[in-house]
Amino acid sequence: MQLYKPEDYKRVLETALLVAAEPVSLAELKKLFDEEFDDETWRTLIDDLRRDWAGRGIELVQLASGWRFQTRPEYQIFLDRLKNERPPKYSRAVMETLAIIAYRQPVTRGDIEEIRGVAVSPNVLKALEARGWIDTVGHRDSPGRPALYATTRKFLDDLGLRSLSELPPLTEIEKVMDFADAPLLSQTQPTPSAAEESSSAESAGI
Amino acid sequence: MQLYKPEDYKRVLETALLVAAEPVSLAELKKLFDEEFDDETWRTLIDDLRRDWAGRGIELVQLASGWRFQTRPEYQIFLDRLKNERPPKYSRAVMETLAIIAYRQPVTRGDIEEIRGVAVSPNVLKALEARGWIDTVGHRDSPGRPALYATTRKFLDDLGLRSLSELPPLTEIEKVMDFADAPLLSQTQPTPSAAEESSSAESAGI
Amino acid sequence: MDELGVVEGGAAEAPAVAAEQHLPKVYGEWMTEMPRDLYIPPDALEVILESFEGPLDLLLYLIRKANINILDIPMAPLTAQYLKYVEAMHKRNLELAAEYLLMAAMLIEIKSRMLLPRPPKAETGEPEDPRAELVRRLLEYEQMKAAAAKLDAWPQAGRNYEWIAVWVADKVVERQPEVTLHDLQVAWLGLIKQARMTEHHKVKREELSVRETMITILRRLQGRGFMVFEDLFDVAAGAQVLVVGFLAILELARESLVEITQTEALAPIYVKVVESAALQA
Repeated sequence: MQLYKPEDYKRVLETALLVAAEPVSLAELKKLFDEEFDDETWRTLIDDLRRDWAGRGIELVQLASGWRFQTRPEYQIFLDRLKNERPPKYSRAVMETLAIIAYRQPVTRGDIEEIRGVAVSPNVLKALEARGWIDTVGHRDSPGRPALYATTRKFLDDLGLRSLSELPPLTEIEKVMDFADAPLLSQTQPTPSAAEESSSAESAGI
Repeated sequence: MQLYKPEDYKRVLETALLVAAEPVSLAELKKLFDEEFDDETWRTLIDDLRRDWAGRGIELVQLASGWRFQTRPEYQIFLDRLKNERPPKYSRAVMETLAIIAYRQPVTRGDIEEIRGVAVSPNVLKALEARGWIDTVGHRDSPGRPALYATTRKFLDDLGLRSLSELPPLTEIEKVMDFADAPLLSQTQPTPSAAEESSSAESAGI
Repeated sequence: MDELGVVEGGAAEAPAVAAEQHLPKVYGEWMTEMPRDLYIPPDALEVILESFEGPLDLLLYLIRKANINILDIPMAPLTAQYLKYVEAMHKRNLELAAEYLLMAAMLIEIKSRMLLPRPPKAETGEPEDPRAELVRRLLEYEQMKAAAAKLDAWPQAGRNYEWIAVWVADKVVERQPEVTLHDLQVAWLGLIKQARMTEHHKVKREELSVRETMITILRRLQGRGFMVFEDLFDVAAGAQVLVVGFLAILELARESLVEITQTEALAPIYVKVVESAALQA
């Protein structure tokens, strides 16, 4: 099949994105055509395609690992009628563990237990690993060399986030002025590391 | 979300079919809406949707188990480029056989075997015939009347050649080979024959 | 000390007092309102107890329920209430994690340290508050608890929307190996090399255009009877093509692939595929 008009290229791009089982990065998309287009042209092509789908049931979104078509939330009530199984509803233990890993990564199981004040059941971490939302990124150089957990790209993708900086912001910790031990409390302020990571990830998009 | 116009229903139907991992039967599709439409209405709705996708990269097809969106074969070549799997490769036997047929046509299987020094598996010739790259152009008038193989027009087309004379000339190949072989050759004996032969071949080209 | 902190702290919106004669006494004083902290219907207690995610969660619940300042926790009533809950959990045979008991011990320890005069901290000159570490942990946990709730409410693929992955009508066109001229060249090169090593296998060099013309002629003769010799040539194509065509026919004849006949001198020359070769065409 020969491609002539911009419309032809858009059709191929659309087809590739409709078919993709994972978000497709721009670098990947560029493999579609023999011709080499600059990023500006690609941006125009993608924007054009995105506009084509305005007001329809699916939309083209940019996620952490690339572009992907997904349904609009308004359509979910209809889609649910055809679904046989729903995604698991996680317990508070799982969600709190996930939140700690997401906002404080990389963390060990000990870190999580320290923050939550209770032991973390292995099933909790297993559930999150099975979902592909967290994985081990290394080991802390301390006794027992505990595993360090971090969230994955899939976690960002599944939540429709392009980077960690798009996580819902943490609620401000109460002002600590009156408190005697102010310096100690300041340790619990949101760590700047999350913001740093995200800004670099952000610039990776087109 | 409220559905009013036929267009609204079509959007939901389209979205549901784009999401479905497997063909969806009409009975299933009917679950989408609270309203009960007769089969005639459904048929109209589906036909309408199918027309919307005419000339695009995916099409709505009816299979034994229901309706499904799937890619059109023409788009396969583009989609293949996004796959990570490596393209299949012909074995050395196939490539050498092809080279012999290309450069020495018409040749019999015996000729190929003589040059390669090993028996040629029937599968090798079958693979090349199936590809439409070689065919039988006659039989040599010798015991057993062996088939004579030659390359086809499709072979030239697929390799982007206008004629066989555009195949890399032997002289060039020899030069490359001599260059690669140089240290080896100087140890044994300088072969003046190669130079003689090649110059005569060169002048005969059209 | 802050013994009455819990009751005082939440006095903002006192419900109308219905009957003063049944008021209970708390810490030696009449209670004028329902305590907000422990006002749980008895049958709901079990459900509530089970829903705590640990001692920090329970403490936060008590503090937030009583609407007290987390930065100035009245340790004695808080500890007392905490212990009541732990006791209730114990009575109902709920699985009581060791952390709850550990926290109880910690609360009692903090409470007792509050009673002692505190030595000023070296750097700041301010006395260190025994509650500092507890408060830090409570605040951090509360922050993560809120974050977990927000994450849970965040739109999620597969729950609030679906991803599209249309079926690929795969293998409709089987993927064929790609062959480039270079591949062909490499294969041929290998053959020549091999032929050189084994001297008796001579790979002869032959002019390709002659070979190609041989094939063309063979194809044209295929399935026909005799063809007039002249018809095999395209005079317009030029002398070189004619020469190659002639060489090709000679070569075909030499290889016994075609038969050339002429009944008498100057009569038309006919070319035909050798019988045996034509059989299978």
